[in-house]
Amino acid sequence: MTAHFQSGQLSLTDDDRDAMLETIGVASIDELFRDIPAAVRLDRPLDLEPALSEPELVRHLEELAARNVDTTRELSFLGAGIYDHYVPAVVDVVLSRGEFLTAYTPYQPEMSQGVLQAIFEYQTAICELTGMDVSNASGYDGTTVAADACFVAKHVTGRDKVVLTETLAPQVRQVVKTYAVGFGLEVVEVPHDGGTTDPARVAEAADGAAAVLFQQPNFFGCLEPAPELAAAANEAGALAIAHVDPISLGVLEAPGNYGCALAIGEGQSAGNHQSFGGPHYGFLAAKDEFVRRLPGRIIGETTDVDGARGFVLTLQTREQHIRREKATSNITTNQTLLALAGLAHLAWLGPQGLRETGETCMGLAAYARERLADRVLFPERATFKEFAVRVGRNATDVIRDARERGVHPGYALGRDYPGMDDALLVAVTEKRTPSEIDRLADVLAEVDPL
Amino acid sequence: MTAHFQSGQLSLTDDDRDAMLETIGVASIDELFRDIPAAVRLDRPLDLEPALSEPELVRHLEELAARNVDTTRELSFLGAGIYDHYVPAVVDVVLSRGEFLTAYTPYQPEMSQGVLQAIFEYQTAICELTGMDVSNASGYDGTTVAADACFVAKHVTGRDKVVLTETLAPQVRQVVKTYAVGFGLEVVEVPHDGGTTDPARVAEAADGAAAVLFQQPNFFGCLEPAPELAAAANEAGALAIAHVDPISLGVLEAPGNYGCALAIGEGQSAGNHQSFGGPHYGFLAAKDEFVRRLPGRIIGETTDVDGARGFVLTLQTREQHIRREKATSNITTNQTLLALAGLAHLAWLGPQGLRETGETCMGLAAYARERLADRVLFPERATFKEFAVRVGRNATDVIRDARERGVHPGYALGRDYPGMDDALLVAVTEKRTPSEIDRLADVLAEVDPL
Amino acid sequence: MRLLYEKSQPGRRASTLPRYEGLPRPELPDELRRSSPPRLPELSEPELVRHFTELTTRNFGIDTGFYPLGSCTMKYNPRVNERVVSLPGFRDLHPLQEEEAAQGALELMWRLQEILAEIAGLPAVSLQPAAGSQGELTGLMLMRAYFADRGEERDTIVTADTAHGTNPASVTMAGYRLAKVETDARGNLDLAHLRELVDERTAGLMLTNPSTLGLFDERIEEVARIFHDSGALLYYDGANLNAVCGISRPGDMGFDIVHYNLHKTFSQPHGGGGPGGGPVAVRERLEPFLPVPAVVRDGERFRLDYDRPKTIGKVRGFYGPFGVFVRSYAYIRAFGPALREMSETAVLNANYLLARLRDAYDLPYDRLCMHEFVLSARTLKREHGASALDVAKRLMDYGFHPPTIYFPLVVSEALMIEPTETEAKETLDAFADAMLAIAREAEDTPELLKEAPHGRPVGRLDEVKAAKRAVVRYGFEEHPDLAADATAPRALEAQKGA
Amino acid sequence: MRLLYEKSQPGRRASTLPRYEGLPRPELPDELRRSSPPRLPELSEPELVRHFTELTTRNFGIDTGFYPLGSCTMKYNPRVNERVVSLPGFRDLHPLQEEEAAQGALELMWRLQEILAEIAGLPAVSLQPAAGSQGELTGLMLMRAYFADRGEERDTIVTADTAHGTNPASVTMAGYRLAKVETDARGNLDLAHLRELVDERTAGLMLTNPSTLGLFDERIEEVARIFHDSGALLYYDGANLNAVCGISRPGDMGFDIVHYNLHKTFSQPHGGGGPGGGPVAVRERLEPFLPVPAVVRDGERFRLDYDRPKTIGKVRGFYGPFGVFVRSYAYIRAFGPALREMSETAVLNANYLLARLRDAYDLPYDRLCMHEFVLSARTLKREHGASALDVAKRLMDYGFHPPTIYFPLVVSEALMIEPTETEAKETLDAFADAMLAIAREAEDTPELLKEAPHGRPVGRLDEVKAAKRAVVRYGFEEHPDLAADATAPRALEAQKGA
Ligand SMILES: Cc1ncc(COP(=O)(O)O)c(C=O)c1O
Ligand SMILES: Cc1ncc(COP(=O)(O)O)c(C=O)c1O
Repeated sequence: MTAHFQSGQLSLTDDDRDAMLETIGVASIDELFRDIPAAVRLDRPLDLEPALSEPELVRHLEELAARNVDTTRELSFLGAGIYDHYVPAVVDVVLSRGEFLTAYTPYQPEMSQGVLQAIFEYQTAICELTGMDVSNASGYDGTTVAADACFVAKHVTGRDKVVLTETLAPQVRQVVKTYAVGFGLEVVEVPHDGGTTDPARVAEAADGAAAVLFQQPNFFGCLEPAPELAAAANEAGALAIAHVDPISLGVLEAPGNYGCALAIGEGQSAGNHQSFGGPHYGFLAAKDEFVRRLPGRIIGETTDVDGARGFVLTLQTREQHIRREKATSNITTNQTLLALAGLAHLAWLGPQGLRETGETCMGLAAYARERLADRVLFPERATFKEFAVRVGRNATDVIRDARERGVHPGYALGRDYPGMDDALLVAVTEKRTPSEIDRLADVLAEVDPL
Repeated sequence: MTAHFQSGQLSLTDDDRDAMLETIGVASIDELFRDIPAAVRLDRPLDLEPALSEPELVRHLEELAARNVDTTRELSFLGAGIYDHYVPAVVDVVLSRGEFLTAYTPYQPEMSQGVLQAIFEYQTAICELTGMDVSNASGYDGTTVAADACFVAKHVTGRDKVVLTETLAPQVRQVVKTYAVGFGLEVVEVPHDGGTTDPARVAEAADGAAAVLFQQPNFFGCLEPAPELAAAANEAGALAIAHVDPISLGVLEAPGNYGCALAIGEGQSAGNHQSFGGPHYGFLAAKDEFVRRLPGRIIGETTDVDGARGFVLTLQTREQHIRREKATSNITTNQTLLALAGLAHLAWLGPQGLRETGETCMGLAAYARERLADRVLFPERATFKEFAVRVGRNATDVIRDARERGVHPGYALGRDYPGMDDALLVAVTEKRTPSEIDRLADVLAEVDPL
Repeated sequence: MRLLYEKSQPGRRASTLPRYEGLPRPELPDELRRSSPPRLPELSEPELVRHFTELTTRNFGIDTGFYPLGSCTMKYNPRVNERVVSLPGFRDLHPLQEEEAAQGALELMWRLQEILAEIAGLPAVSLQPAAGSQGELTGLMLMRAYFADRGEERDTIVTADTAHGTNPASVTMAGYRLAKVETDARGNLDLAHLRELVDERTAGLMLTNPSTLGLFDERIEEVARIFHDSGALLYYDGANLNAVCGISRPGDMGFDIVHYNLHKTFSQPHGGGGPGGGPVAVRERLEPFLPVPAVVRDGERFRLDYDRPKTIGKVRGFYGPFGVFVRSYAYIRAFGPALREMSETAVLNANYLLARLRDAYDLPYDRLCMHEFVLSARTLKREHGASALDVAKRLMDYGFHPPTIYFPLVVSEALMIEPTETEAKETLDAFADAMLAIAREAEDTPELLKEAPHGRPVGRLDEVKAAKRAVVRYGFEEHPDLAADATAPRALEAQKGA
Repeated sequence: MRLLYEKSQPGRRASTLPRYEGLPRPELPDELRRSSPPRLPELSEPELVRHFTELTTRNFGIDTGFYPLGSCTMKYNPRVNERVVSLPGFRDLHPLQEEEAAQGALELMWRLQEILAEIAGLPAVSLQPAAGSQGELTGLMLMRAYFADRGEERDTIVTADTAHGTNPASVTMAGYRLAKVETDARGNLDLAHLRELVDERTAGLMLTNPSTLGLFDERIEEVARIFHDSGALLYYDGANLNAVCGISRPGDMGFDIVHYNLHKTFSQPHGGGGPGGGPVAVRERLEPFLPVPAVVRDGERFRLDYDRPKTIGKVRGFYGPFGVFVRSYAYIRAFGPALREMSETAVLNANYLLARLRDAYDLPYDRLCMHEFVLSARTLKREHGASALDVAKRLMDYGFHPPTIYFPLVVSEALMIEPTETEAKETLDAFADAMLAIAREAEDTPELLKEAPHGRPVGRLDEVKAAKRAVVRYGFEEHPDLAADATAPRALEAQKGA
């Protein structure tokens, strides 16, 4: 026998291996691979760096982590889709328990009542937030649920065009466009007017469209005339789809209450750490009439032999594993654990805490707007937690100089919007303090005197 | 009703409070305190800083933590009783599960089989490490178990003197001396000769003593002639008590095999983070004959109604809650969770891993001794993971200068041993690397040229 | 167990939040202001912690026990990975942080790309896709862009009749037509049928190899030739990569595009449904079409490269599920070149179980298996009325998670068993003993199977009722009482798992 | 469930460790070298994780449910405290780090000292003692040093007959004689008896107030006067401080020395037995004798002060259980002055439960209670043979952890119930309902109580056999078979809890 690799994760001893090979009736492990044609076998060891022991591994990862400047090490006003909200400690319970962490999709409901009930509770929370009737168990993130929603709209309306507002997050639009090719959808974009979208322009574009997608608050942080945008869509027979921030929905109206057919969004604000952009969860909720066209897992209530309540994966005839090429989507692995972290965060907040968080974000952002009043880009517009400011030169240079002073002032809008090279998008969550905002104002004044 | 304090930890609503007061039959919460004489009531609010919300609390603690330089931020050779050993990730399972974390002492065994079985497994591991027959469920730390052991010895032998070697960790000796007053024990210390203890001196001092306590490896890191020290104690009719490092016991002989009656020690090396000195666990194990004199919890095996195995607190007639003033000790709360972390670490290591860890510590320390050969203080002595070196000036100055270069070179022995102001105690765990040792050598050469 | 909403009490709360005096209080326009608050649950924090703790006790994970859910590669998820992914330098890093302040994260991604390329035997990797099924869709989009770029019109994708449901579903989402090739009696693709199907309209093949039957296609070279000869591409569904790491590489088998399931082969915990990660690797000629951004290395510096004019665009936000990358990277680094032993052990474990079970259940394809194998309960069903579903439910009483059932579709009453490499022989033996006992019970006391499970928090659940009633959220005062409409519960004899 | 050692297989292991080539390999002298390896268990990491996970499922904590174990203050342990205690700046800080590089830790300790002093109404605090019982011993050592310093010879400590066992045990360990004062019919100290006991040999009193009966001594001022008049000191066992934070301070009651149980009042999780923390606070004249080091503040700088010539020395290593300080500090900062509401709510919850239960069980002292109360099952026992032990075991079937039983000793068949402030009214009601149901069961079907518990991982366990056989470690090949000697299991009707 050759010496076996020492791994704490493999459980067989040499004796085990010998006994097992004997039971199988082969002489060596190699023989187990006899069906693999010689020509397609790898005849050398993988060219990978040598194995690291657990202490070495931790050390190596610590070194990599130390070469990142995270938001515990730098005062940051970065947002643009991912936000430094406070993630409460109860979330750790959901994330750390092996029974949740190491479970697969709850195909066998009797083994999985914990996750199933939790998702049912999550679906309820999302419906409550958005004013919708049904939510799926999560999509990949806030971009892919937008593509999903377009697919729903296409099938529901039989139309093959979707309208996106330009104030919808750039990467959401990019992903929709990528998917649209396969969906056979034309994508039309409606430019903004001074930071928000003109309902009249939407009305025009929506003609013959399957859906109109807009974001509230929009990518610039401004509040769209969302009810009017939805009305414009509805009048054209297109589905109104709002892309919303869950943490805003204690203070901002629920899309279900102003005419939207679907509400979608990036869940990260509720319960997820920033994690360099993922994994997070996308949420997707709809009015009842669309339930059988929705993509992804949906958990439903039922009863067992004794009439006791239980939960199961339901309406599976929408799904790939039952319907295959006729499915409403190809999704299977989704973002359950992140969504459950979201549930824990939302339950921790409760209706009261959610409203207070929204108010604090708004109040702090308003204070920041005051402090940066001379720079505010769309001073006419109401905002929630984020707003754009103008700087006197290329925003990326301003960011560099401000970071040298320990403050990341925000996102350079020019990366996505041509002609906005001198604009910064500033995000203010409830974790920021008035004195930190003062510091931002001071540093900006220093590196970019007006 | 006055407005109640907002706390996520209190579960009563205003309605609950009203209903409860009514059931009790009082008009106000104040009335519940009517038995407290007015003169001893506090007639003002506590003079404490205002409550912090959870996000503020985390921020505040993060700021405090950031003002400490921990061993992830500085290359450190500090030891002297607490060591930067690798704590494996499986330990997190034991520490994070609420069923263990938030349980009390397992008084009701049917509710507590998890903790009880785990402690039984811990007791077994300690017995195996030390070569003893019985272990308690843990003491407070490596100092108090020494006092406990003296109390056992006093009762077993009926004698009222204990002998401590000077190479026993200073704080262990200090704690024994503090307790000795109440125990009515005289404490005699035996000085070292060139880093270790002369058995002849011990033989002399042990006359009429209840116990001889020595440490292996000793505080200077040197290996004592432990079997001879034990023999000297035994010859005098005193109990031989070894204070040992659990992580050394894969390579060093078990005290039970060289004549010790008890083995005790600081458990931190096995499974506990440094945590600025606590909480950790002390272990205490003994030969069978002493079992009914041992202090603290002991878990025993038994059976239930159906003959199924179960575990319970046992031999409780030793303990304060049953025997009160006649108890072997006053201990009740101990260090169970830390001891279970120790069990997890030891089980992760297994016999093989424990030996390898010991060998690696020894090998790295030997390499460090080579690199610092000119400075080694007791070059004649064998050492395990720690050794003393001499520097050219006050060691605390050398530490200051080395730390400015990012290396903490070790502990200033002069803090405990008069006349050793120019000595440093250098600890090398398996987490250190040869190149880090080179760095230590370089920095020492720089700040303290020979 | 009651729902959070049923435990809710008005006025109770768990959260405490900072409040600042004297901030401006901007007024919202009426029509944008929340009209009535969402009915989120109102509980104190102790109640919340107990609720979630209790929920977990009603769930089974790998940490609970053996989980041989075929095709899902339910291996042990090393705890150390949870530790490293929680380092603030990873966890609290904003994705739009300046590149020079995210070098560690970029380096990790770059290294993972390199490693995955070596494992697949294909040079270019995109980490972006969020899961296997998105990897598939991405792969098909790449094909589409590639052929469009070449001016070729190809509209059909061939999949195997053993394919996972995501394969045909992805084909549809990518706007392709589906053609299905049959499996022959040995469990390989039927070459004759394949030759019939493939023509100049064929864009490519999607194949899992080893297949979902756990069998390596012995004529994979010929399969590749058929497609390449007609100018089509081959897509490798990497769900079964756990069988062949370091043993045989998809690129060497002839595949042009591969996806990995980081949550299967590389140990990202599946979290009760996700997250996962589905990177894709491709041959050089497909690289220009990969999603943006790529992580590239310039000397000692790592950066995000958006300069790919032919890119299909983005398939999800930012750079993919970064936390998943951290775990999978750590996982792979713990093995290094010994990933081969990981796969060898997985295959050994599967064959051992197969050897122990082959006489008690039907074995549709009598070959050595790879990392998993498929049995059938068709004889039990025919002779004793005990279906694969009943066997699965009865396994719960023995303390095991059932295998995947009713998949792949080509095997009736399928039981698809994947033990993975991390299980001990004792565990495999205990599972085999249970399976053998159940086969005997099917003969002697079949009602034990049909009424199973007996020892779980709920009995067998009525999936038909769930679908009919479609109660998919709590309805507060109007919540229906499902217990009222009493029928014998019907669980679906349909795919569960994979 | 099998033991780790019974799952062990030679050659298996969980750990991977760094190995360095070319290091020196020092030879150990033969007699110091390990002769035979310790038989630690040999398992893989997946097996280890499953083992510990399964063990936890056989354990009940506050996170599982209601835990009204009297005297133990089993309140909710905020999760955020586990988060902050894990910050590397705390967790990985060496205790001998230079002071200038440990300012955050020292400041935290200093702040905690200040806070505890304010809560007790006593000026000087030592954080060093590891638990309440060590706090007691420390307190007694302080008395001894104080009197020695004054040249007074006093050798007796008075404790109440309701005292916790640690009190008399500490008295012995401190080398004092014990005198016991009785409790009067209202549950206060019997003043007449007290006056008899106290003389010039009396060093002091140890008292819990509210007492272990949950009753505040209405004549505490007079009690203090008796001791102070004879030159003796008063020690406050702070185990019940949860009743009176911000309401009444031990220092104001006349106590000279106080210990806190950080793991009770201030929410350090008890971890199945520990860790805890038992700081002591004292009046000015006792400060010189406190353990070293103290944490002191010099302007903006914090340092350890060893310069206390009259110190009793050290009572444990370093500065005390620092991690416990972090949690307790965080806990207190989350309340601030509203600690008073914490105590008020604890007392409200206890009185509510008392009101609901007072008719079904005997109530030995008919007063409003403080944070806990003591009932007796003596009528149930006399009339139906159902003891406090049986009631306790039966509560398990209802999903509750039993209260403390058979303590305090002055109440026969005692049930000592402490709900704490974190419980919801619904939980209290459910518990009261269960207690009432059990009282009825004791009449109707007493065997339900006597054979309880029915739904736990094990049935009622034989404590007598355990003590007799004293199997206190696994014996490998020689491990005895305890099932062989079959007797009806006898659980001890003795103190369980507190
Ligand atoms: C064979 C096969 N292909 C594709 C997938 C889809 O992968 P994912 O769940 O990552 O989307 C799976 C698993 O779900 C699978 O087993
Ligand atoms: C009244 C009383 N005094 C003292 C103690 C001893 O405290 P500790 O367990 O912290 O040593 C306890 C609890 O155990 C107690 O309840």
